[in-house]
Amino acid sequence: MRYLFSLLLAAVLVFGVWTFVGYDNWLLGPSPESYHWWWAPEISTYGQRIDFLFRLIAMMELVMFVLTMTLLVAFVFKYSAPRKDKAVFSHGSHKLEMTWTAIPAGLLVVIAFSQMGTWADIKMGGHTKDKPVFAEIYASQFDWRFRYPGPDKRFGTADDFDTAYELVVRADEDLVFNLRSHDVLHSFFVPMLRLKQDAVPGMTIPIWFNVDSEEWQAAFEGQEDKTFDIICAELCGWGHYKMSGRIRVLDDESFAKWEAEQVARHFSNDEPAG
Amino acid sequence: MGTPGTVREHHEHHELGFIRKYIFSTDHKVIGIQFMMTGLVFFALGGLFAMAIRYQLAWPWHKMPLIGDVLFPETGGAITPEFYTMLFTMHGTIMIFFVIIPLLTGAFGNFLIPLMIGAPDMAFPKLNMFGYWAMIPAIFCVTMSFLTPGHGPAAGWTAYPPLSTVQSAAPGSFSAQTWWLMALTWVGISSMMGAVNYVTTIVKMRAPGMTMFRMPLTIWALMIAAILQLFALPVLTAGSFLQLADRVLHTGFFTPTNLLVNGLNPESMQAFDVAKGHFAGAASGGQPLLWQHLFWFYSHPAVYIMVLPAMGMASDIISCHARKPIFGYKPMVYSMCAIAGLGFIVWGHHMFASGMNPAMGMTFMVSTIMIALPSAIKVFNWLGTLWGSRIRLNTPMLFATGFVAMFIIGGLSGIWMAATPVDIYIHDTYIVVAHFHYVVFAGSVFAIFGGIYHWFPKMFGRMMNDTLGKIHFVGTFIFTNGVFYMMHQLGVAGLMRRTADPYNYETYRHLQPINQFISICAFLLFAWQIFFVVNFFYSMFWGKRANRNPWNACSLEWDAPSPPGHGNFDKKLQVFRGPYEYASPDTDDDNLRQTQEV
Amino acid sequence: MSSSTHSIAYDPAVDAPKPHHPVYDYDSGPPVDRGKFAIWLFLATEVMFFTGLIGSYVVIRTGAPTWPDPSSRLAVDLTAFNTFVLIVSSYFVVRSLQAIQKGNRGALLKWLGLAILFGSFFVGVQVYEYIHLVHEGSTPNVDLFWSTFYAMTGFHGMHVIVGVIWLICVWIAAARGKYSAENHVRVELAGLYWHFVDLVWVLLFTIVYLF
Amino acid sequence: MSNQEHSEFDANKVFIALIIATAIEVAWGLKMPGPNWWVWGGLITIAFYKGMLIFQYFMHFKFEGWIVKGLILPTPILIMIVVGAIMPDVGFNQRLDYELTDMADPVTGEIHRIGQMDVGEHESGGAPAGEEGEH
Ligand code: HEA
Ligand code: HEA
Ligand code: CUA
Ligand SMILES: [Cu+2]
Repeated sequence: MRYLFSLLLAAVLVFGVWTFVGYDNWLLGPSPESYHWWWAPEISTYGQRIDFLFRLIAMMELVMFVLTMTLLVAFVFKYSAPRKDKAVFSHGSHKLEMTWTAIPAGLLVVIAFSQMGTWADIKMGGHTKDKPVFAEIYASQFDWRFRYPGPDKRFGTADDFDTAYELVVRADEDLVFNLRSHDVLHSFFVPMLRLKQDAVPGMTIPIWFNVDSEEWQAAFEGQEDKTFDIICAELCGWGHYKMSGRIRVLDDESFAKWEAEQVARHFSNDEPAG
Repeated sequence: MGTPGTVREHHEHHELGFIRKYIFSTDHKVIGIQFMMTGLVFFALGGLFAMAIRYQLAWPWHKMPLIGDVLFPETGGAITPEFYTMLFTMHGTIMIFFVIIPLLTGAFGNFLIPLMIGAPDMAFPKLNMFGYWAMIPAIFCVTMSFLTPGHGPAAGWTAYPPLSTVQSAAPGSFSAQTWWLMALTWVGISSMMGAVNYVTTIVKMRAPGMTMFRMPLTIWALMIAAILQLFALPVLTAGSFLQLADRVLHTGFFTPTNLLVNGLNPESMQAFDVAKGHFAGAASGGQPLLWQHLFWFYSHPAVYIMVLPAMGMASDIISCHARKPIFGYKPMVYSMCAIAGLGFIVWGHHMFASGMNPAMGMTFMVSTIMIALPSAIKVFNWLGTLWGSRIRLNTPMLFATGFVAMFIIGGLSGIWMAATPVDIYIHDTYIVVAHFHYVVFAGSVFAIFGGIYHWFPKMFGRMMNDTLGKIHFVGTFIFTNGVFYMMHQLGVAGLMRRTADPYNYETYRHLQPINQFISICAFLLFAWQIFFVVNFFYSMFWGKRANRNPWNACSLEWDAPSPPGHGNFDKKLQVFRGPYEYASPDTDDDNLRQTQEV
Repeated sequence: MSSSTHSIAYDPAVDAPKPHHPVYDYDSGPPVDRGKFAIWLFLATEVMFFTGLIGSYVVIRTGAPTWPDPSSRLAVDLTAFNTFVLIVSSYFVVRSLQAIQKGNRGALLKWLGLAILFGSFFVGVQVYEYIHLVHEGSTPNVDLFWSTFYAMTGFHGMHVIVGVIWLICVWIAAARGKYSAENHVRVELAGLYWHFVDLVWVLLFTIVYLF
Repeated sequence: MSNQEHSEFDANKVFIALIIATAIEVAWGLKMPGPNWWVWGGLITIAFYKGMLIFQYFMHFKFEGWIVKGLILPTPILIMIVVGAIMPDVGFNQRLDYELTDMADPVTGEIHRIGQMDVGEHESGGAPAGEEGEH
């Protein structure tokens, strides 16, 4: 049992370290191959920062993980050997307690402070304040609908138009959206943009993202279809699992063209696209 | 109880009939075992639900083996999406409110507290009995909630409104959510009665010489957990009454104005106006976020209710089977207090993506990250205990050490989620699922298993079979990691929890093989528990008889007969020292019991 | 492998429980009665319960764009009188406890009986108010004002009913001669609960009826 | 009870104070012009004063030992934490917006709700297997 158990614990340690560093490059940054099994590729401007923070924490955790697990394996193996003498009679050590309070405390403070800038950037409204709203996103059981202000960039005017299922955006630009829900909670989740925000009925929540066109091109290298998933990430009823949408990225020119088409279609038969 | 503080010299030990002795018992030991049996039965049920979840995730919409045709004739034996929603809702609810909390605070709390502090029983034995009996309506309500026609509660164990409050949002779930809320309330009442009893007993009924800082860590942990319950649970109870009112009386606490749910506006329907004799609208103007705050104000402390007693038990087991005093007893106590205290101000970390004010996200992040500090102290102290020890690697020890290893993994993934920007991406993905199964299954449940193996001799007077126990441990350990470790991988790939069929999304399509691997591990994990069940029932009746102190432990419960009779201790107690004097130089033995004079 | 220690084998004479032995019930901790300790714990949970209710009301009301003037919807004078009644009953309970502390069982019965009477009167007025309101069509589903009103006064009312029942039990026990100058904790416990219910009402009256 | 001796207080005085406070409160609440922070502040002060009288004297809290005081101590702190944390989200929710409402269709003039143009699609129930990858 002694060998078997130590082996099991060691296996956890080795496997853990392997997942941290080896296979998927959590630490070194995701590579295109690792996308397949691990990360969704990242194509927004702040996606990188989130991934970086993830890896930063991973790095610190790796240290603690290796430290604690190694000690655990070592102690279990060493001290479960049959022996006749008694254990060390010790009730603790003040010095050690201080050390292992202070060091993690330091690490944790670093972790906490390293997060703040990014969070403030993404959520605190610096990017959304006083910016024109690019589109409004409406969630309802179980689909996504989008309302564009039309060429005049103002809502509530005649050239507003709605689309369903597919959100069409421009690249390389901070885009602000108003997120709303008609019925229950939903959550606007775009893995590739590293964006997630619940849509709360009764609230209008501004969100923003900026698609980095180079990263976007790279992520879809050689693929015909360059659209990607919108996922509903908050339980919203029986159809929650299929409340999907897509995002299509267009350059400025094609976007203007698409917009014009939509307006025209809107005036002709009032059918939502999608 | 007679006048406290006196020795009651009543010798008439009237033989009680079966009913008084085992059903309507006021004896804390029997009540503890009642809680344990109830918890284990529900554990099997919750486990079955988990298996159904895993089956669906690996092979979505395939015919359910065995029961498919009976339950779902209209879909050809495949489950429906509504049923999947019900599955994880009931799985989470049962596992948390009917398994872990009853097992930890109900079973071990009841059984161990009086024995470990030297009391003859709880402070209020009748209240204690009612505490268990409040579980019966709870069980009734929770059963009703999936037996009522329709498809059971559909809002997850978190029951976020408006999905949970507006009927038309989950058509077909009918009154299930109402039953669910009532079940929650009854469980709450049961916990409340228990908690008042535990704290009073621990503070007021310790044996002479048993100072607070001579109590085993299990007792500290149970007391702190009880205090958490006392201060946090009522808020959820209030919240669930409000939700109940929203459902039944059509009040508007959590329902915003101008909803259009499934084509219906809740304001325009449903409630019967007594005076006017016709149907009138439901109130509105409320806010869904209010419920989330009320819910997590309890349910975050609840996760520490689910882990602190486990930590305490692991500490006791490790110290005993490592034959070494616990390293840093007082830091252990203080860190538990710190976890409990901080636990009240971190609940917002479940709401980073919920539309909560982002400035508050910042505050909650800092407090959450700081809670890792006391946990770190505990982990290091366990390691310190193992250092220089003489380990007996028997089943309880294996599970307790396994607990430490698994808690490290589970806790570390908590730090990712505590970091707000990272949580934007991983919130509600399988990383969360991996995290909480590591702390709750691989953590608390391992400690519970360890506790059962460890205290079984005291409960039933017989040993559990160690070989079977070891087999049970090895399989459980391997398959647990097989199931839950891989979930981290799904999580970073972005896989959402609570999706009946993830492969609907392109992003997730390639993840099916991993899910299949996980599911196979889960089935094996479930099947493997047969070793436990067999061992448990076999040992209960035919196990090797245990003497008073089969583990040569130091703490007080081992001074009582095995199993302890009415009134627990058959001699007057005097406590001289703390509960962990293993390897003391003062004796030739390697254990110096709390009651032993030198 | 088989490292689980069975140093001493099972010996029924030593290890099995003896059928007859004294029960040792120790007392420890600070000098406070067990029941009193427990009731204060329980009151702390009650405080948190009403925190959930009243806290929800406070935040909902702050967040609501408009809120009707309570005096336009509720009979404040009637309830002011009712508040007076509840405070008086609380006072009676104080007197009853003081009576039994001096060993005066007759006075205990008198004051407690009065307290029960006044408490029941309070419940009666509240029931009357409810019936009246419901017949006016002011049901909880009308708007948030009524939702919060019924939730808070309703749960408080239930506490009053429990309190009255509790006091009645104590009264019966007192009539049977259970309490004396030395032994009257139970009177005190029921009283504590009753005062707490009164205390909650004092706050509720202000924030629901007067604000 | 050990602490009985010093728990003597004049119940009559406390009672009269309570009654007077209630009278002032009702008068204040009903007769003062319009709800404003002054009125509310006054009311809450009186209510708090009354509560404290009941709590300290009727409930003997003033005369209790440290253990009972310790039991109650966390509650005011927790109350502040709960209400303080929920307030910004619910009480002062800047992003609250109930005006999700009916918008006139620019062409037909018909009133409809955005995103609800084909309600009929959301029939509940039904076997989902066939619907995979719809849209
Ligand atoms: C027993 C139960 C338990 C325990 C103990 C914990 C412990 C912790 N939990 Fe967990 N949690 C849950 C049960 C639990 N949790 C559940 C059930 C959910 C999901 C609910 C739902 O949505 O359904 C959840 C969800 C959850 C979330 C929300 C995620 C989301 O929905 O987006 C977060 C976010 O911060 C979180 C954080 C933490 C943290 C920081 C700890 C910390 O206490 C962990 C501390 C421990 C360690 C850190 C490890 C040991 C320490 C060391 C080895 C020292 C060195 C370490 C460092 C220096 C970093 N948890
Ligand atoms: C204590 C809590 C607990 C425990 C132990 C478990 C155990 C397990 N859970 Fe659970 N789970 C939750 C709490 C728990 N879970 C919660 C809170 C959720 C979220 C719900 C929500 O989203 O609302 C969740 C969700 C959840 C999901 C996500 C569903 C989704 O989001 O779509 C999955 C998926 O794999 C899962 C799987 C499992 C598995 C395979 C186990 C296995 O470990 C189970 C193994 C079971 C056994 C081993 C039982 C064996 C029985 C015995 C030993 C009894 C013996 C009996 C006698 C002696 C009489 N769980
Ligand atoms: Cu919409 Cu889930
Ligand atoms: Cu939490």
